[in-house]
Amino acid sequence: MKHRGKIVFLAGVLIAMGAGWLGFPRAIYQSRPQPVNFSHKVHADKAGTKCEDCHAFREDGTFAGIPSLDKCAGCHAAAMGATVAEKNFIDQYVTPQREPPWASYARQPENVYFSHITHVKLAQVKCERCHGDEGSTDTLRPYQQDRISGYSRDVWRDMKMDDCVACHRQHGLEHSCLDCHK
Amino acid sequence: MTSEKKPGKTARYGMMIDVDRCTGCGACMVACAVENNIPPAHDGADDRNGITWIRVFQVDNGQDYPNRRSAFVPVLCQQCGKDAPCVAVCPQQAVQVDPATGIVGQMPERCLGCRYCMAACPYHARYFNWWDPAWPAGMEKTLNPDVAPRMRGVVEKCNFCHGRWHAAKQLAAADGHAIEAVDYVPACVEACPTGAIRFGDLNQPESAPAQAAKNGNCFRLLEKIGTEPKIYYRSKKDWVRQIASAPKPGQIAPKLAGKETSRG
Amino acid sequence: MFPWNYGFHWSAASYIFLGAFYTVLLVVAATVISAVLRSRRDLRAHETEEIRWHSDFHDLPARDRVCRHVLAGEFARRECPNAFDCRLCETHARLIAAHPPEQPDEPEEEIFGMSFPLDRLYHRGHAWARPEADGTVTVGLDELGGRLVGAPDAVDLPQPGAVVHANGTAFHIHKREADVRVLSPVDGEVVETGGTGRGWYLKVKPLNGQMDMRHLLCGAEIKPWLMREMERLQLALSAEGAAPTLADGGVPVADIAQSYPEADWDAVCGEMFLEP
Amino acid sequence: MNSTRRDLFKLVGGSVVGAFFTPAPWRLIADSALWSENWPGIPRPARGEVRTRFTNCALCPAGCAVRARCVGDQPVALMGVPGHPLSHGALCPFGLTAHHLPYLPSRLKQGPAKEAAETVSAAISKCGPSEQVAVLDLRPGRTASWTYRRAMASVKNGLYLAPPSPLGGSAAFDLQEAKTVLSFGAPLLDGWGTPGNVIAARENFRLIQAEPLESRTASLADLWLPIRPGSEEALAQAIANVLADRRGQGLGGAPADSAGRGQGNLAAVTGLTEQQITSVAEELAHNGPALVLDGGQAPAAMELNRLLGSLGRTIVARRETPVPEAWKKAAPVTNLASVPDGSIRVLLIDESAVDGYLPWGTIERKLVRDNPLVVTFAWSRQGYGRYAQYVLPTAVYPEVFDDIPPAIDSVAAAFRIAAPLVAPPAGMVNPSEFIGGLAGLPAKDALRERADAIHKAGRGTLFTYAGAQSTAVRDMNPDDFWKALNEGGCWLDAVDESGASHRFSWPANADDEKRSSAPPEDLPLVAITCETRAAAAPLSPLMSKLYQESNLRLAANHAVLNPVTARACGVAEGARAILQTRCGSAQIEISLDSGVPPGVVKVAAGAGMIDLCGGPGGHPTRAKVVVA
Amino acid sequence: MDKQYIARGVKRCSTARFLLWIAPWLALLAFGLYSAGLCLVKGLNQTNMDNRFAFGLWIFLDLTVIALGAGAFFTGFLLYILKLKELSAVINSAVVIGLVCYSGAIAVLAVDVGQPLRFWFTFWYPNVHSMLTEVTFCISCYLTVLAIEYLPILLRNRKLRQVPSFLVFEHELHKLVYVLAGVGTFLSFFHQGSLGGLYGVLRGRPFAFREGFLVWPSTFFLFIISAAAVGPSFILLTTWLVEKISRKRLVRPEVLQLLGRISGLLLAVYVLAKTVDTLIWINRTSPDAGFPAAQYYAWKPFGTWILFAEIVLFGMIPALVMLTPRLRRRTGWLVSAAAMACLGVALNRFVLTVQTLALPTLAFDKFLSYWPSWQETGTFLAVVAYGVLVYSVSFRYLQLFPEERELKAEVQQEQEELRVMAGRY
Repeated sequence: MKHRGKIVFLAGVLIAMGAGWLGFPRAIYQSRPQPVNFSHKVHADKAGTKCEDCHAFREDGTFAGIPSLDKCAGCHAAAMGATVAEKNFIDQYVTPQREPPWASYARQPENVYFSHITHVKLAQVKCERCHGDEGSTDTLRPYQQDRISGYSRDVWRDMKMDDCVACHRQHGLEHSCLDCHK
Repeated sequence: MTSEKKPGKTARYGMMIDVDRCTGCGACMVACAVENNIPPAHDGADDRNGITWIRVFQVDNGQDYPNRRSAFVPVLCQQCGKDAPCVAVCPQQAVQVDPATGIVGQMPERCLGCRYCMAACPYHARYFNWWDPAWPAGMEKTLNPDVAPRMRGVVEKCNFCHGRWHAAKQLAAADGHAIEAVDYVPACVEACPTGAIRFGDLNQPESAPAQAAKNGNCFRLLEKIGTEPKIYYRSKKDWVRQIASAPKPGQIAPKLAGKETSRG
Repeated sequence: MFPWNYGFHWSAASYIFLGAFYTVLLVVAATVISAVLRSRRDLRAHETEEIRWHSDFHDLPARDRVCRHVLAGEFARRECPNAFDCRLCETHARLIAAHPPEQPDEPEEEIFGMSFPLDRLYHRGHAWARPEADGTVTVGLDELGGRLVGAPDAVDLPQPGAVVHANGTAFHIHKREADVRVLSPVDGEVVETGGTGRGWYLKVKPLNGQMDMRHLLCGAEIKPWLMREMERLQLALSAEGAAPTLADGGVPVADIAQSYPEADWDAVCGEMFLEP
Repeated sequence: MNSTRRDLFKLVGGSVVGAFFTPAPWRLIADSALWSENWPGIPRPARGEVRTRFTNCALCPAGCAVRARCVGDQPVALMGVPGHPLSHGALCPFGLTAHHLPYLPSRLKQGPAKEAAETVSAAISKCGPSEQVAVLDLRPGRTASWTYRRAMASVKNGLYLAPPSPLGGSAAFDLQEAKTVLSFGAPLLDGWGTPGNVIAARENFRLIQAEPLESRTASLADLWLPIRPGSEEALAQAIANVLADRRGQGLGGAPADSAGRGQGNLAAVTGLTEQQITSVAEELAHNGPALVLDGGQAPAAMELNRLLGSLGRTIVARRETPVPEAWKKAAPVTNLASVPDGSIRVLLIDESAVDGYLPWGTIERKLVRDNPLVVTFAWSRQGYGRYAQYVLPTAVYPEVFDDIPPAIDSVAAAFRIAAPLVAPPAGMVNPSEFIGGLAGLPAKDALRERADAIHKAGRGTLFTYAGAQSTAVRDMNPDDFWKALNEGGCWLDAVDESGASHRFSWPANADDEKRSSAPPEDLPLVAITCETRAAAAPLSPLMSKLYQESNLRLAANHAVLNPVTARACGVAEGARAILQTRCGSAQIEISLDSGVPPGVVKVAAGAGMIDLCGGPGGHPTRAKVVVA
Repeated sequence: MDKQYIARGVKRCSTARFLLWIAPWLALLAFGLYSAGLCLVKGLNQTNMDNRFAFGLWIFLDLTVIALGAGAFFTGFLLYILKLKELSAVINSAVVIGLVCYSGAIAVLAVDVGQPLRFWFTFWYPNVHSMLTEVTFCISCYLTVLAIEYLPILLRNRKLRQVPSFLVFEHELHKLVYVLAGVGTFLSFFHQGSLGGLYGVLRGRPFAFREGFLVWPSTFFLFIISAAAVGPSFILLTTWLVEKISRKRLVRPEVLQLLGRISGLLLAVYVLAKTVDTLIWINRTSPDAGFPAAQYYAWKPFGTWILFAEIVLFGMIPALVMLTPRLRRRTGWLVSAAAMACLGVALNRFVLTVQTLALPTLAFDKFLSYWPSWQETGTFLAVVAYGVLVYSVSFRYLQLFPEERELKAEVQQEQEELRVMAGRY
C-alpha cells in the first residue's frame, strides 16, 4: 500500500474542507424566528400599501424603521382576515398592548450613520436596491445573527461597507469614512 | 486616505476662539462630552489619562502673586490643514482628512490602539480609551444616538461634532436641500455662554475664522511647525499671544511646573 | 494589501512598498519549497546515508579527517576532500599507481597485541571487508573495534536483502551508554547476517558484479593508521577522565569498556567509530 | 494495516492545510475584530424621534431657560435658549449636564416618609412654649416657600427661616444701567446672578474686582485689586472716606470706623496704596452710574452704594410676584441669625433647591440641646443629611415641578416653572406637600393657584421659547397661560413705574468670628473657599471633565497653597494634609501655586468644607494646615 | 536522563543542575505572563502610560532589543554575503539571539496595542506612508525568516537528525540559507531604519524631527548604522557571558576580536554621522520649527550631559577601544567596550522615545515624568526570561558553537602534551 500516506493526508484535507464549507456557515449564525408571521406580500397586494406607509419618516427626517404596534393596531384592532397568524398577533400583542420584539434584518452596526431619507428622498434610491424583494415576501425568514460579531446576516451578505462604497464610488460621492461613519 | 474625487462644494471648517472672552467655566468641555458620548472619568483617571476632546487650560504670565494674571485657553483638535502629523503616521488609515469638510477624522472602529498618532500630535488633542467606557446605571439612556460610543483601547479626538454634521445633512435632505457644506455648529460653540468660540467655513471670507486669519491679534498654536491649524485664537494681551510659540523653560509658570504629576 | 481592499490606492508608494513585500514573501516561500523538493528527491534517491556521512565527516575534528597518505607519510598534512571515499580521488589513484602498497610477508600483522589479518581490507571506521570465494564480501569489526565494544549489549543488524552503502551505516552496536553505528566498508546487498560470536556481522553481495575496494586500507597502510588510532583512543580516554595506560605501549585489554567504567563510553566510541 | 502516529500527524497536517481553503479561519479572524466593535458593556444609544422641549433650570435662582434635545421622551442634551430676555441663551456647565442628575449613583432612592411625618407631628405636639418648629428654606421666594410660610403660620410656634439674601429679595441689581462696577469678591463672572445676563451686560460696564485671590472674575476684570483677606470692610471704608472728602464733608451717616483708623492705616490693612484707593474712588464717582457689589463680607460696601447714589439707578426695587390673597396670612421671613440660640425643637430643611449652604455650626447653635428633631428633604445624604434624623428623598431637576424665584439681577419680577422633562421615580417626597400636610393645608396645586393669581393681576408679558416671542398676559386665557408656563414659558413683570422704595434691609451678620486684627498663633492661615457652585448643586458624573480629568476647576477636598506657605506648613505638591479650623478638620490634597497669596489656603467648597470654613462670602476663616 | 539529545563529545551539566538553572527563569516568565494577562484582560489602564506618555517602557525596550538583535542579520550578512568564514563560529548563536529578540519584541507589541484583535488591519488596510506600517511588515517577515533560519540548527539536534527526512531537509535548507540571509539583511535593514524613522518623521515633535533623504529622515539611517554597529558587540557580549556561565571555551578569541573590530569600525562611522546630524538639527531643523535646541536641555534631568554620554562616553570611547588592536586583544577591555556600545545605543533609543514624550511642546505644557507600573515591568521581564530560556535550551541541546567540540579536543591535546612532557622530566 504505497500511497497510504497521501490518502491519509487527503482525508484530512477533505474533513477540514467539509467542516469549513458546510458545517461552519451554519454554526456561526444563531437564528431566531420573528415574533409574528408577517406577510409583506399580503399587505402590499390586499391592503395595497407602499413601503413608506408603514416604514415611515418622522418629521425630523429620521426613519421610523419597523412600525410600532399602534400603527398595526390602526387596522388590526380586530381581526380583518381569518388567518391564524393574524389571530395570534392580535391575541399576543395587540390586545395586551405589547410591542412585538421584531428583529431588524438590516440594522447596520452602531458606528454607521445611515440616513434613509438622504438615500430615498434625495438620491431616489429604490428600497429594493438594498433590501431586495423583502417587500414582496409572503413570510418572514428567521433572523440570523452572527454569534461572535453579533451582526445580522443580511448586513454581512449584501449590505457590507464594500457594497455601500461601490455605489458611492459610482456616483462619485466617496469622500471619506466620515461620510457614513459616526 | 481620502478619495481623489473632490465633492462639488467643499468647506474648510475652522474656529476662532477669543481667549479674552473665555471665563474658563468649562461649559464647552461638558457639552462636548454630552454630545459625543464621552464617558465620565473612571475612578483613578486624572488629567493625564482622562478624555476631553476639548480641554480648557489655565495659562498665566508666569508671575507670582500679586502680579499673576491668568487666562483660559480652550484647546481641541487643531484640525491641521497641511500634512497633519497624525494622518500620515497611522499604520492602518484610521485617521484621514475629509476633503468635503477639511475635518481630520478618527475612525475608532479601524483604530489598532498603537497610539502613534498621539505621540505625533503636538497639541495633545488625542485621547486614548484606557478603560472600558462605563456610565452609571440608567445614564446610558442619555446618550446621543448620532454618535457611536467608543470601545476600550482606541484613540479618539474632536471631529467638530461630526454627529451634528450628519444630523444637519439629514435635516437638509428632509427639506430637499443640497447637503454639501450644510451649516451647523459644534456643541462647544453652541454651549459657550460668552460666545468666545465661533465656528465657520474658512472658504467663506465673512466667517469668523476667515476674518481671524487676517486679524493681527489672532494667532495659531505652533504655527512654525507648518501644520496650518484651522483653529485661530485671539487675544489683545501680549503675554497671552506668547502661548502660540514654543515653551520657554525659564518662563515655565511655577504652577504648571508644580502641577507636574509624577506617576507610579 | 490587495487592490480590492477598501482604501487601496494605486500610488507609487504602494507599488514600491507592496512590490517589495510580495517579492520577499515569494523569495522566502520559493526557498523553503525548493528545499522541500530537493530533500524529497534525495530521499527518493536513497542519498540519506551519504548525506549523513558527509555531515558527520564535516563535523569530525580536523585531525580525524586526515588523508590516508598522511598516515603513510607521503604527505606532511592533507585533509581528505572526499570524505574517505578514495574511489573518487585522483590523488589516491596517482599515488597508488606510483608505488602500490607492498604486502608484508607474514600473513598477519600483530600490533599492540591485536591481530590484523592481511587477507582483508580495513575501513577507517574499524570495520573490515573480506572478499569471499563466492563473490560475496564478509563485513566485520576489526580487533580494536571489537575490544572497544567488548561483548556488546545489543547489535541490530540489517535484514537480509537490505542494501548497505560504503561509508553508510552497516549496523548499530549498543554498549553501556554508547550507541554507535558502524560504517559499512562496501556497497552491496546483505545476503546473510552473523554476530559477535561468529566473528563477522554481514555477508554482502556486490550490487553490480565486482566490488571496488580502493578506498579501504590494506597491507602496510594498516600499521601507521592503527598507531594513530591508538593515539586517538588514548586522547579520547584521557578526555573522558580515564587514566590512559596505552602511552607506554600497554596492550589494550580484551574489553576496554569494562576497564574504564568511569569513561563516557558513548563519547569514546563516537570518536573511534567516526560518529561525532 | 494498523494506523500509526505518523498517520495521525498526516491527518492533522492535512486538515490544517485544508482548513486554510475554507472561509472558517478568515471569518473567525474578521469576526473577532468586529466583536471588538460591540464589546460587551458598550451601550447602544436608543434611537427615536428627535424632539425639542423647553423648561427652566432649577439648579440655581438664575433659572436659565433650557432647550432640551429629546430622543423620544428622554432628554439627551440641554442647551440655552438664544434670545431669552433673562438668560440670553447661556447655560453653565452644571445646567448643561443636569439631565444626568436623575441617574446619580449617590442619589437617595427612598426614605421613611410616613414614619418621619408621624415623628414630626408628635414632636410638634410635644413642643414647649419657648421651643419652636422651624422650616429652613434654602431658596426663599418660591411658591413652595409660600406654602411653608402658610404652614408655619398655622403650626404652633411655627417659624419660617431663610438664609440672609443681599437685598432682602425686594430689590435687584441692574447691571445694564451700571457703567462702573466695584465688586468685593462677588463671583460676578462665575455664576453670580444670571450668567447670561451678566455676560450680556459685561460689554457696557467697567469691572473692578477687589478680592484676595485671582478668581475667574478677577482674572477677567478690568482691574483687580489684590486686597488682604478680610480687609473688604477697610477698603470700603477707605473709599467711603475719599468720596466723603470729595463732598467736603464728614462721613455723615457712614458708620465711623470703630478702630478710628486713618486713611493710611486703612490702605495698609487692605495692602493697597492710597493712590490706588483714591483712583478707584474717583472712577466710581466720575464714571457713573456706579454699582458696588458685595460677596457678603462687607455691609459697608452697601453704604458705598448709598454714597454713590446707586439706589434707584443701579439698585432698583422689584415688585413681589403676585400671590393669591388667601396666602397673605403667612409666617414672616425670619433671618436665621435673629433666632435665639437653643430654641428650635423641630427643624425641617428643604434641600431640594439650594442657593447656598449655611455652615452647619450656625444652624446647630439654634437647636435645643436635648435631642432636637431634624428632618431634611434632599436628593442625597451629602448635605445636612449627615446631621438629620430623617433624610427624605426629593425629586431632582429635571424631575421636579417647582418654580424659580427671580434672580438677584433680574430687575422685573418673574415667574417660571421647572417643568419636569422626565418623570420622578416612585417614593420621592414632595417637601411642600409634606410640610403643608403637617399644617393640614388643603392639598391643592399651589403652582396653578399662583399662576392664576399672576394672570389675574394682568401685569407683564409671557415669553414663550418655541417662537421666542412675548405676549401680554391680559391677551391670554388662564389655561393657555398655565399651559405655556408648563412648556417652559417665562412670565416677566412690567417694569415698576412708581418710584422705587429705597429702604433695603441689610443682611445682619450671622457670623460670630469677627475680624481679629492679630492672627491667633494656633491658626496662622486664612482659608478661602472657591468653587461654591459645586457645593450647592448635585454634580453630573461628566463634571469629572472639569474637576478630575482636567485641572480647570478645583475639586472638592483639594487645597491650593503658595509654595512659601506650603514650605512653612511642611507640605508638598500632591501631599495629603489636614485642614483645621475652629469648626473642625478635614483631609485635603495639596497643590502649589505661587499665584495664591502667602498665608492663604484656597479650598474647594463642598458641603463639608462649608461647615468647616463658612459659606461662600463668609468671613475668611482662620485655619491651619498640618501634615496628615 | 536526556543524554541522547545532547551532541556527542560536548560536556553539558547534569539534568538536575539544568533544571535548577531554568527554574527561576520559569518563575519570572510565569509572573510576566500574569502581568501581561492583566494588561490584555483589564486593558492598558494597568500600565502607567497615559495620553501624554503614549509610549512607555515597552516601546523603549522594544527598540533597544531590536537594535541588539541586529547581530543576527548583520552576522548573517557578513558570513554569507561578505564570506567572513570565521563568523560561522557564532552564526548559530546569533540566529537564536535574533529570534529571541524579535519574537519577544512582537509579543510585547501585541500587549502594547489597545486592540490586539485588530492586528491584521495593518496588513489588510496598510497606510504605506506610515513608518509603523513598514515596521510591522518588516518585523513580521523577518521573524518568519529567522524562524526558518533556526530550523537547520534545530534539526541538527542529535536525536532529530536520526529521522532521515529531517536530516535531508536540514542538509538542503542549509545549502540555501544564504538566500534567507540576504532577505533577512534586506528586511532587518529596513526594519531598523523605519524604527528610527518612526520618530524622525514626527514633525509635531521638533525634538525628534529630522530632515532626511526622500521619505526617510536621518534617524532612519542612523538607526541602521547604530544597530549594525552594536549587533556584533552584543553577540560578543553574550558569547563571552555564555563562556563564563558554562565555563567552556566556545569560540576562538580571534572571532571575538573580529566581532569587536567590525563593531568598533561601524560605531566610529555612527558617531561621526550622529555628530553631523546633531549639528544640523541644532542649527537648522529645530530652530526652523520655532524650537531653539538649547532649551530642550534646560528641562532637568535631561541636560546636555545626555548628549555627551550618547555620543562621546558610550560612542566614541568604545569605538576607539575596539579599534585599537592592543586593547582589543585584552578580553576585559574588549568586553567592556562592547557593553558600553550596547548601553550607548540603549541610551539613544531612550532619548528618542522617553525624552521626546517628556518634553513639552506647548507653551503651557508641563514637563512630564513617567515611571512604569509593575505590570509593565513584569511583561517585559517575561520577554527577558523567555529569551534566557530559549537560549539555554538551545545551547544545551543544539550546537550553537560548532567549534566547541574542536576546541575541547585541542584543550585535551595541550593538557596531554603537558602531561607527557611532565612525564619525561
